[in-house]
Amino acid sequence: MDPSLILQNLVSPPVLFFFLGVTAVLVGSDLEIPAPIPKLFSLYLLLAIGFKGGLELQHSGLGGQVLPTIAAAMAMSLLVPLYSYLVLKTRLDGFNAAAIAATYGSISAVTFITAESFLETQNLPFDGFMVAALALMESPAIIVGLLLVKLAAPSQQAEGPKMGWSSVLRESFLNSSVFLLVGSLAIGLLVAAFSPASIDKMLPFTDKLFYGALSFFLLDMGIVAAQRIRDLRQAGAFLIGFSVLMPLFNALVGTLIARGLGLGPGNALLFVVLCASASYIAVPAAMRMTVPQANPSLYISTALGVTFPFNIIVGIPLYMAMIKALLPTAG
Amino acid sequence: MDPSLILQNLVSPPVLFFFLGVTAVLVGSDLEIPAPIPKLFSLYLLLAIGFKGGLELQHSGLGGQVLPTIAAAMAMSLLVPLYSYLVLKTRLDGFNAAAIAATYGSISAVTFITAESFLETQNLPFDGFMVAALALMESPAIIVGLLLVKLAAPSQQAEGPKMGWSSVLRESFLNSSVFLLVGSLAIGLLVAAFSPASIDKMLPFTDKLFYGALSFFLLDMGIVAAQRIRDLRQAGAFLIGFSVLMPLFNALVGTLIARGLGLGPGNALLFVVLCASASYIAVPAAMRMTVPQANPSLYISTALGVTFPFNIIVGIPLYMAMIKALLPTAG
Amino acid sequence: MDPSLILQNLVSPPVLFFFLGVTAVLVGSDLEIPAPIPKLFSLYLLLAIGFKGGLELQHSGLGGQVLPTIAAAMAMSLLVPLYSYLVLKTRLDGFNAAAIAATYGSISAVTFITAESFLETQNLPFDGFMVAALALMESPAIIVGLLLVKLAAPSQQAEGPKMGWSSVLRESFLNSSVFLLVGSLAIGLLVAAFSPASIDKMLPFTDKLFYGALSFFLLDMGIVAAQRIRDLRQAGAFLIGFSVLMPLFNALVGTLIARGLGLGPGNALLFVVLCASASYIAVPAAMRMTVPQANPSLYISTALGVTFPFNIIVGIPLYMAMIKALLPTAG
Amino acid sequence: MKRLELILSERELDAVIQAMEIAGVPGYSVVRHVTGKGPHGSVSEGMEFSGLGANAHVIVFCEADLLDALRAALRPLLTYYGGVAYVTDAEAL
Amino acid sequence: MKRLELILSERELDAVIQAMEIAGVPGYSVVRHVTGKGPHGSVSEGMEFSGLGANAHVIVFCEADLLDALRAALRPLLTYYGGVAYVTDAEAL
Amino acid sequence: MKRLELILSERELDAVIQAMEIAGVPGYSVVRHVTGKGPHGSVSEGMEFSGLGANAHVIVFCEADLLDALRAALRPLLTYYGGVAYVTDAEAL
Ligand SMILES: Nc1ncnc2c1ncn2[C@@H]1O[C@H](COP(=O)(O)O)[C@@H](O)[C@H]1O
Ligand SMILES: Nc1ncnc2c1ncn2[C@@H]1O[C@H](COP(=O)(O)O)[C@@H](O)[C@H]1O
Ligand SMILES: Nc1ncnc2c1ncn2[C@@H]1O[C@H](COP(=O)(O)O)[C@@H](O)[C@H]1O
Ligand code: NA
Ligand code: NA
Ligand code: NA
Repeated sequence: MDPSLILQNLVSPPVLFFFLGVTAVLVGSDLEIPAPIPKLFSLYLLLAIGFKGGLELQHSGLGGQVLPTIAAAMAMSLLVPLYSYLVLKTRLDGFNAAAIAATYGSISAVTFITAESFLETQNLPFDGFMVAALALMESPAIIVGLLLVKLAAPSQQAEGPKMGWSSVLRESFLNSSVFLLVGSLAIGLLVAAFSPASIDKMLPFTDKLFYGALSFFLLDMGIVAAQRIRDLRQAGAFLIGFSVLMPLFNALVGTLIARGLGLGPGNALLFVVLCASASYIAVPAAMRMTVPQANPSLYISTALGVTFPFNIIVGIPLYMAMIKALLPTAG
Repeated sequence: MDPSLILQNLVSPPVLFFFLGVTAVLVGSDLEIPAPIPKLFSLYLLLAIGFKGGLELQHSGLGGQVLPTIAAAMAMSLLVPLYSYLVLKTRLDGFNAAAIAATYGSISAVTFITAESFLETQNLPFDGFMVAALALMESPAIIVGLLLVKLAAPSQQAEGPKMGWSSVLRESFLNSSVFLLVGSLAIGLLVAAFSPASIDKMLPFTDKLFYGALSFFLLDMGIVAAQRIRDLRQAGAFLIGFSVLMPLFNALVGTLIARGLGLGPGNALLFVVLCASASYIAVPAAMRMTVPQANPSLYISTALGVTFPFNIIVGIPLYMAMIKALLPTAG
Repeated sequence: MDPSLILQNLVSPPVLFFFLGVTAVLVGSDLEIPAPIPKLFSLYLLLAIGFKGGLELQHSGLGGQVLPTIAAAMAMSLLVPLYSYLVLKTRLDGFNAAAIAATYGSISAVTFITAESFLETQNLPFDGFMVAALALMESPAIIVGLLLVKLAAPSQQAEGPKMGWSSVLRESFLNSSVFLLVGSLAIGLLVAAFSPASIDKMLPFTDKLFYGALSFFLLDMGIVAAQRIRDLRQAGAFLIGFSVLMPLFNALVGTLIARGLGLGPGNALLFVVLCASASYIAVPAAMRMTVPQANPSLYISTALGVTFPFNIIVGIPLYMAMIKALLPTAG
Repeated sequence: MKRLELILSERELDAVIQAMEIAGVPGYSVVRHVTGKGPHGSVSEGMEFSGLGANAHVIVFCEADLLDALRAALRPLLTYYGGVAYVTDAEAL
Repeated sequence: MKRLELILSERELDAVIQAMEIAGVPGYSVVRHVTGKGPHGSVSEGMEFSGLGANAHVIVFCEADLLDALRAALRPLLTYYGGVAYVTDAEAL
Repeated sequence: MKRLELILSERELDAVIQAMEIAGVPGYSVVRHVTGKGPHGSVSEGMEFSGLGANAHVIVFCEADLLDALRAALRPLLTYYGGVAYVTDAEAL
């Protein structure tokens, strides 16, 4: 593989600001980005990525690779938690195993966005429908996670206040990040179809600012991720290993599926990143509410403290190299 | 009238994001935009609209239709509360009638901004002095509201802690939204006159971002408006009817005045929107402080839960059709 | 000197918005920009100024005037507190004298930024390495301040909880504003060197928005500065005199040093502004923690209530006139 | 020592603080952004952007003999505008 | 009168308020963005952007005879999800 | 059980929490962004952007026999930096 890709990624502003945030915590600076500023950027990024994806989806339509790719993505968000659970159950109780499994079945929007930025600097094209895949991978993973809990610990679960399926489904499909992403995607679609004149008026906000806002947000993510490093001691070597090796394995599976789907290298990278990334937004919040028996430090510190930095620093260029090696259309 | 205008308005990003916010509440998503993020956007929109209005006012000067239009706008902000009060007093006590009347005499800056965006997509020109009219309609309505309270319930009012006229006037003229709007207008004027070179340096912030920021803010307005829908049961059919019919009546009066003033269709629409909209920023805050006997659910839920959505979804294109039908210069 | 320079500065948007904020407090408007919105803008400005400085520093390199200028700036941040202390000690106790002295040795990033904007409107070039000087003047001033405390009041200091040198040094070098500034500068340097393609993607955020964001932030600074005016009564005539005369004296010294260094008028103005400005960010926070015996009203109200407004309103054009009169390269 | 705590609309906060200072409190603390529900209905932060604000929570530690003056100063405000005020016993740590 | 105060995760706030309303509280006040530490570990606001939230502080002033109903309604929630609930005496100002 | 509450500058919060943890508190809760007034003057949030911060409100529920250790740990900090600390009685719901 090409080591310059990794270097190239390391010196991009988003990754450098992520490092700056990590460094702030490691050296003991009092730099902090107080709530709700990170929420503002998080809402903005979801809105902008959804809107842009919708615009592009309107142009590409639902033909060709679109539906098979989305279906494959959703299948991965069901499959990954299942085999992750089997691995995790060897060392952890059912609650924690299910919660972490769900986390890895879902996706990290920021990793996806960082991969898009990486592709842009590489001048590799990708399609808007990948955002639809992104949006549709969060809910299945949450549902599988909760099914696993019900299977693994049906009696204990019954002890708590009744948590009806309606609230579980609401949490899966209507949690704020899924809802905003899907909603903005739909708006992008509608606007591209019926109000194309207003697209140009949106772009300074949704498009031009995007890269800078991502960099700013990653500064905060660096701070938060580094604060989680302490929790890793609690997680132990098994979980740390899991949070590097499982993404690598998922990336390999993803690459092979992308090859089967005949995706170009840009879409293939995004597909692989969806498979390899773990959620630290929708899923932890859902698990905190629906599986309070699981320890949040475990699923948050693995997804945010290990897998997320691994993916944006090393993973993205590594997966690109993997794709170049394994995809006939790439390299 | 042209139904495509309504459709056109419905698929514009600001209106779609408003719908998205409403939908979030109706389906039970936990999407929320935590304080003070909406305040940031609200401050930004007032600053930007004032600044742009000031720039344009400097070019148009105070001649021609400018002063008559502003005078007519202020007259409407005195008149509307008076006849609204007479209607409301038939069913409500003096405090509530006065507070709601003041709300409808004043204006909604966001409705005004949405109307400007609508005009831009229609390629219809409008003038900066309309922002001055916007800024000058808030204070008279507040003062009339308080006079109505003093007339309607002089004895009860005396029971509370003394609320001097000085604090009433301060609340009317110096409340934060009026102050920021007028101040930014003055700055726009001064900058256009004496520092034209710095205009270009402001525009990326005040102009380019505007449409996207408006859309983001309307996402929050949709959430807040939908949360008010529950309060409407308390308001009852009379008030709900009032909050649709009174704007329509005010719009008709406004159209006739615009015709008398000889305004072009762009300025006419803005004038009509000022007449037809109701305040949910400055006036409710002023009423909460100076007429605590009135029930905030009533004046907020009517202005924000009914009139505001009605105006931005149906009202703006409807008023445009009205203007096209009744104005010789339009159509 | 040229009075039109002062006028020119007075009608620039940043200064006008500062006045608007001051006016809001003086007339009793309830305009406020709630926390943490000002923090968002403050973080943004530091990040953007650092990043832009880093980009430019990469181009200019460390040759020529760069290192001598930075060394001279650091020397001034050590010297100014020393002679300020001697002046202040004539009327104040050791704690307050040391804290105020440190404040004047350090710098005001917003004054610096306003001076940059002033230079841009004057079409006078300046260099990125001045941001490095800015970043390096904060820490020495904090350390000198604490040394002065230890010298002046060794016994009293000992009464409190032990404040180790490590925490003093961390506060000096790693406080959030120094850290973010230096970090963003380093990122700018790295990106300019290794990832030039991503510069253009950052500029809409870090560059285009800058002037508008500065204006918005100065609206808040005007509010905060005016709220400090009341504290000035406590400070008394001596301190008020100090906070105007000391900057003037420092500006004169700075002008002579700039002349000795052979700086062009743009860099000279920035150098002078660094000498003449006083910190109301890093130093007050550091002093509050490490010298709790000093009265924060004194060092904040002088730096923020007098020196800051003086510098951005009158000082910057005045220093420019001084430079034009005294520098052979200028005028 | 007594611990007085008030919960009332942010809009009346300035008036309440002024009244307390005139009554001679030695100090006070304020938490804003408080939501809640009382006889006058629900209070949320949803309208914060409009200047309507939510509630404030005010805490005062003072001698018991100051309570009469505080009651006299604050009761009319709370009756007119709404809000609650309760006292508990407290001792310095 | 009694002063009940609860500290619990913001995610369970809606359930707790609903339970309190069914139990018949005359009103309540809520402060969000509360951080802290308890048997289940530390809670910070660092993950607020993810919807995970911090803790909420709930205050209820009510008659003593309501406490039994509140205890019955709230204990299961606190046991299952974590959080603390304490009662002090209070009298109206 | 006892309810200890502290109000002090946010800048000293870390030191106070560390002292409390060494003293062995079972948990604590913190509200930041508290404004107020005390012997050392007014504290607002106006300078929050500068890192100066406002006050923090700390609540600890603990056994009475822990108070001596807490007093010994916290008194020096409060005396040197300012802030107040009061104790009330509390019982678990
Ligand atoms: N019984 C109560 N317990 C706690 N807080 C209350 C209670 N009653 C009222 N409040 C608070 O006081 C605020 C103002 O009450 P009011 O205007 O009287 O409805 C409410 O929004 C609540 O935050
Ligand atoms: N002893 C205590 N004193 C004050 N607050 C506490 C105490 N124990 C727990 N808490 C608060 O209750 C929250 C939830 O506690 P838990 O989930 O039981 O660990 C903690 O994050 C603290 O904010
Ligand atoms: N008597 C009091 N009642 C309530 N809060 C107080 C009181 N005295 C001081 N405080 C709070 O403690 C903070 C620090 O006090 P100090 O530094 O001692 O002036 C003040 O800003 C107030 O928020
Ligand atoms: Na995944
Ligand atoms: Na109106
Ligand atoms: Na200086």
